[in-house]
Amino acid sequence: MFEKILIANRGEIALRIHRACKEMGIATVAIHSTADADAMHVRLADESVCIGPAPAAQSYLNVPQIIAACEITGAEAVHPGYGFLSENARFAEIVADHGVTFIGPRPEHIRLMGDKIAAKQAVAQLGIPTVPGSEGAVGSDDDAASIAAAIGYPVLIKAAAGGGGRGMKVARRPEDLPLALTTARAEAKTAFADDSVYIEKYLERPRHIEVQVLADSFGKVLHLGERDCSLQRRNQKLWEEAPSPALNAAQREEIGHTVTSALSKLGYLGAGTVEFLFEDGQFYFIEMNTRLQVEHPVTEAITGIDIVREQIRIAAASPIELEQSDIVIAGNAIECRINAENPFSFQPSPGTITQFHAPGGLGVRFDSAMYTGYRVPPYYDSLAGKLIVHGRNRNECLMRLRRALDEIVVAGIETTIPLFQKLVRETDVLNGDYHIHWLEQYLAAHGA
Amino acid sequence: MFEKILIANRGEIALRIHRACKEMGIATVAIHSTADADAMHVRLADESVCIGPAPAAQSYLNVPQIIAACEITGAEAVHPGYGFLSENARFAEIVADHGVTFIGPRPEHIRLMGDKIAAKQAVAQLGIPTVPGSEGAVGSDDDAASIAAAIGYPVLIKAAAGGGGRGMKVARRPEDLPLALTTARAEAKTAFADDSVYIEKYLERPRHIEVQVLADSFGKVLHLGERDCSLQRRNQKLWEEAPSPALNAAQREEIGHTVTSALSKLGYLGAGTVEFLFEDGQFYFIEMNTRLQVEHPVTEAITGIDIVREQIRIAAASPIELEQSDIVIAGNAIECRINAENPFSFQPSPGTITQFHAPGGLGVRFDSAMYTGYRVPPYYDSLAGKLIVHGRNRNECLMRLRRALDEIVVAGIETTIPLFQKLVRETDVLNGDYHIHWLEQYLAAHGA
Amino acid sequence: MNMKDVKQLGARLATGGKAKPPLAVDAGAIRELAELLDETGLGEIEIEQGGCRIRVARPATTAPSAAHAPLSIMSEPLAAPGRAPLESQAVKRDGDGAISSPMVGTVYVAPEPGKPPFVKVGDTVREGDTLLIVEAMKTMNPIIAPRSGIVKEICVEDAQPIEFGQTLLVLS
Amino acid sequence: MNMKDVKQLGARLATGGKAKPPLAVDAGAIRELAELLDETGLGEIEIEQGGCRIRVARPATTAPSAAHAPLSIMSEPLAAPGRAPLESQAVKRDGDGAISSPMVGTVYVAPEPGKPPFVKVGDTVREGDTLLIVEAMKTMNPIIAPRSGIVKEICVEDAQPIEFGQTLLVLS
Repeated sequence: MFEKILIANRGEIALRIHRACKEMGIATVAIHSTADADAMHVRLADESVCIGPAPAAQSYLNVPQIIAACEITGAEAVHPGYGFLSENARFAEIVADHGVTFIGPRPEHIRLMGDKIAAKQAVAQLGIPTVPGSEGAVGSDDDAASIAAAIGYPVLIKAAAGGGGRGMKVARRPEDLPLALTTARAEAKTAFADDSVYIEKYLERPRHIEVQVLADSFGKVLHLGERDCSLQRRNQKLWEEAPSPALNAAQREEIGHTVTSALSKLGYLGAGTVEFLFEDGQFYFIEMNTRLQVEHPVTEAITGIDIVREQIRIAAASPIELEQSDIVIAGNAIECRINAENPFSFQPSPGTITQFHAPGGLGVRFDSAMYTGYRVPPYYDSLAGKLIVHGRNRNECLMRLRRALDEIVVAGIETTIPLFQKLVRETDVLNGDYHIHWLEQYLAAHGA
Repeated sequence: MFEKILIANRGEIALRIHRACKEMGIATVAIHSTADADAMHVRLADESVCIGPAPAAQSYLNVPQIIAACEITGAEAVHPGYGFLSENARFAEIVADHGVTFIGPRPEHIRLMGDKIAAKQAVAQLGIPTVPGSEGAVGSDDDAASIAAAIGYPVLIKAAAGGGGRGMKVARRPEDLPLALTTARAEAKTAFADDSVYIEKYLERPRHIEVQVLADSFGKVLHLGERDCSLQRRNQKLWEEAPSPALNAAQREEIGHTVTSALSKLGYLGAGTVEFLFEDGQFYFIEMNTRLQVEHPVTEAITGIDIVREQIRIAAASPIELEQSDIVIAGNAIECRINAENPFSFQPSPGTITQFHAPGGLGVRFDSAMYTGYRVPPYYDSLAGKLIVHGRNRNECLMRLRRALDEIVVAGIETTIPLFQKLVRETDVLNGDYHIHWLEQYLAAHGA
Repeated sequence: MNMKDVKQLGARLATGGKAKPPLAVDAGAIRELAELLDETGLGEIEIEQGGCRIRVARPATTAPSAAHAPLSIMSEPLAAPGRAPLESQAVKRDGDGAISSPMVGTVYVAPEPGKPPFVKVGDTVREGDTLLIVEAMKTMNPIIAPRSGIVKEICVEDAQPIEFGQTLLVLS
Repeated sequence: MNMKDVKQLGARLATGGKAKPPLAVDAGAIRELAELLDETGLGEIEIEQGGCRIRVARPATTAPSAAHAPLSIMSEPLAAPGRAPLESQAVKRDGDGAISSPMVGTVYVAPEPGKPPFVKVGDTVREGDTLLIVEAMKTMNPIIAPRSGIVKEICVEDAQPIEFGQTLLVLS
């Protein structure tokens, strides 16, 4: 096992990784920009190295400085957290070239999954379901009709050269198809000077469901069930839960098996998440994240497994000590992202936290680098804390979330807490009846 | 279910009960002395009533004021917490007489268990093992020898009229008995003018092990496993864990069954704890606590059951929705009592908490009424917070405890945290190899 | 620093500085120091000179202010969480004239419903007069005037629930 | 705040005390002390001289002070948890003369082991002279004098690990 790990990140995730290290008896090195000299991860780490000025490009993304920090501290491994360099294959290679272990997947898999088109092709070959569609531009209307019939309605006609919603038309029934094709082609021609269009399955109210995976260097691949991250705003997840209110045990087992067998074939290593859209009982691959995710604690809550610990063990070439049958989903967990931003406009709100008090009690976990007097710097992302609650069932979990939200004190900056206080009282949310557009529609309807 | 509960307590336990209420959708009434006007339980409660000046006798023990507070707020039930009026049978009766539900056992059982001699006789009749001994004063040396042989050596000779250790002698082998008897009788005669002595089993290094019980009004009695509270100082528990490092599953099941069948015969209602000394595989009844205990969260951690919620449900005449077979012990949990006192002299240290920061992360629960700027008043007990950690096994739990202890910030007052930081690195503690005298011996050896 | 603290400080200084008039110089100094606190944003200022000493301080922020404050028993429930802390409405008033409740209960201003109140604002009362009644546990407890005086303010309404220590009435 | 400033302030207090009634508030001194608090980041300042004493403070510190502070890379590990916070030892010095490290690495004071150092205290250097070398990722990076001056202080030892922004050397 490693004696010392350098944590190449900041904020709550740096603290999260520090905690796992300390519980494994591993010394920690914090790196930080000049703006983060007083940050919690710096205060708690065994050693710290200032690696550059506030802008991330010159500090948390500054590979030479991070490598130099490994060299002067003698760190044997680097945990990249999420964001920053966590999905940078070149960084993983450079770390390895310097004789330091990168705690994460193999560079080739980071690279593969970073290329969204190549990733989709690769996972489809490995047996993971993707959004069905024409292989390329469709020809005649008759060709289009037979493709659409094969895919199943509704279908989406998209400009091959397109983007930004232009040249996109939905055909809900076969009789809608000719007009949709004509219109889409015309719009595509106007917008992109190219009237080729392709067809894919149109999902109206899909959920975002993702499967957490752990794979060790001995070929064992386990899944830890799914997370439902459908409550999003502008593709930013705000509320994540596990298990999904929309999945039953058989579906969970099936998609879990699909994913683990695919990643087993791929020879994947480490923690990873395969993200899907889910509608009408069908899964459609979106992308794979080859790193730890922000919302990993909900999976930890329902499985009791410390995912960061497993990442570190896997990187140290230790075998996963569990079998798939040992993974038992117990109760329900929800995470709310406490961002330093206006709860409805989502305008960032950096500044000094004049008072901070974490919620406590049974089933409540609070992961945050905030403290009373901490200054949320304006240079980085707005995630200031994560409230994770766990209950024996979804109702207990929701009630616990409600009381925990009413306990947190974060004064001096705006946060997303008031939004969650509303959401946890919304009927659709209580019923688990939501999809990836629900939150934006809700915010639009409630004057956000 | 109740609409509104009055919490007849203060500090962390008032907050604990408030949390359970809020998670059940029940409104809370905090009562408080003038010294506690700014306390956390008062701040979070839906309503609060000042019931008297700082001294507990005039506030938290002031029955008429508490009843009046029920009347003016319309509270339907009273939760007494622990300490104060929680084991006062008369209070339970008065509450009931005023048409308010007392969340606790029946007054007759509170009364019975409050009388230590009657309690021992009663539980012995119900099949719970007690410390074996002569039924009363022993006669001749021959009688004494046959009693001692039946009990098994070592035995303790105690003055019947005694106390304070005088007239107490240990006989480790049969050949020690005559001298022990003679000496004890002589000392008893001198000290108490009465040379009658009795004999009981002498326990040299017993553990304190207690069994948590829940009993509903439909006759169902369940046990939630045991807690090991052997690390004590002057009979004050400081470190509690579950399950006990000294018990195996068969012993757990056996003592659990013994306890539940006895309490079932008794017709017990609510939560309760049967406390034992445990040595060489044998249990010896000490007493029964007819209330919620400080250390209940370790049981909650390993069973996932919210004991306060169950208390409230039972008081509302709801059935326990679990069977004994549903109670699964998962992992290990340890609680450390963070007292406002010098960690080695145990001198109380009331005062203003200039900085407070709770530990966070996976498997950590912190129950406390502290906040930055809170003034720990000098009028009440010194318990300021409880750190509860849970891990998949005892080693993970200990490592998590270590890192959590290193994260807590409580500045401005002295606390027991430094003691726990030492204990969590002591070999005997790590091995679970301790007994009820261990901590006092440790403190004596380490200059306390 | 509230006015009470300021007065105590002034008194202490006056005792220490025997010859000086009680408040004249000190009040000015304190006022000036308080202004300086405002101006500079300092937490406290302390001055000691020739047997005199002044220390002024802004009270440190104590409680988590965004935690919703408890509802005192007479206030309407506040709708939104995250509200600012309320001062407890049951705080004892300063000054000799305040009569506070010795118990929790329900206060009555008249001996019986429909009857005239025991006292009205402006009434002169004598030591021993009944001012109000507090009912607790079905018992009526008269609140007696501790001294003679004029009723300056009645702080409660009939049949209102009250806490221990809550101000009921002020005598001038 | 250096000792000279303290003495001047103290002297002014004493003078002011003589010329004014017993308790004189030297607003200027307090304002100056407040500024010094800002400048220095101190929590409080207390001055006592010739029977006069001023103490000014900022409200309580902000960060959890009992959390063990990180070890900066050049300090020995501290044994006990719960220790007081360390000021980062990598803080940039104020003033134009400080040359701070533009990178993380290992600093060398001489071109090769055993060779004489590039500069010694008291040396006159010219703009463009090499002062030190920082090694990072097997690359030797010369630290060049940004201007001419005299070497007032060398703040690092040979082969010492250094952080970004850490002061290496001071030119006068």
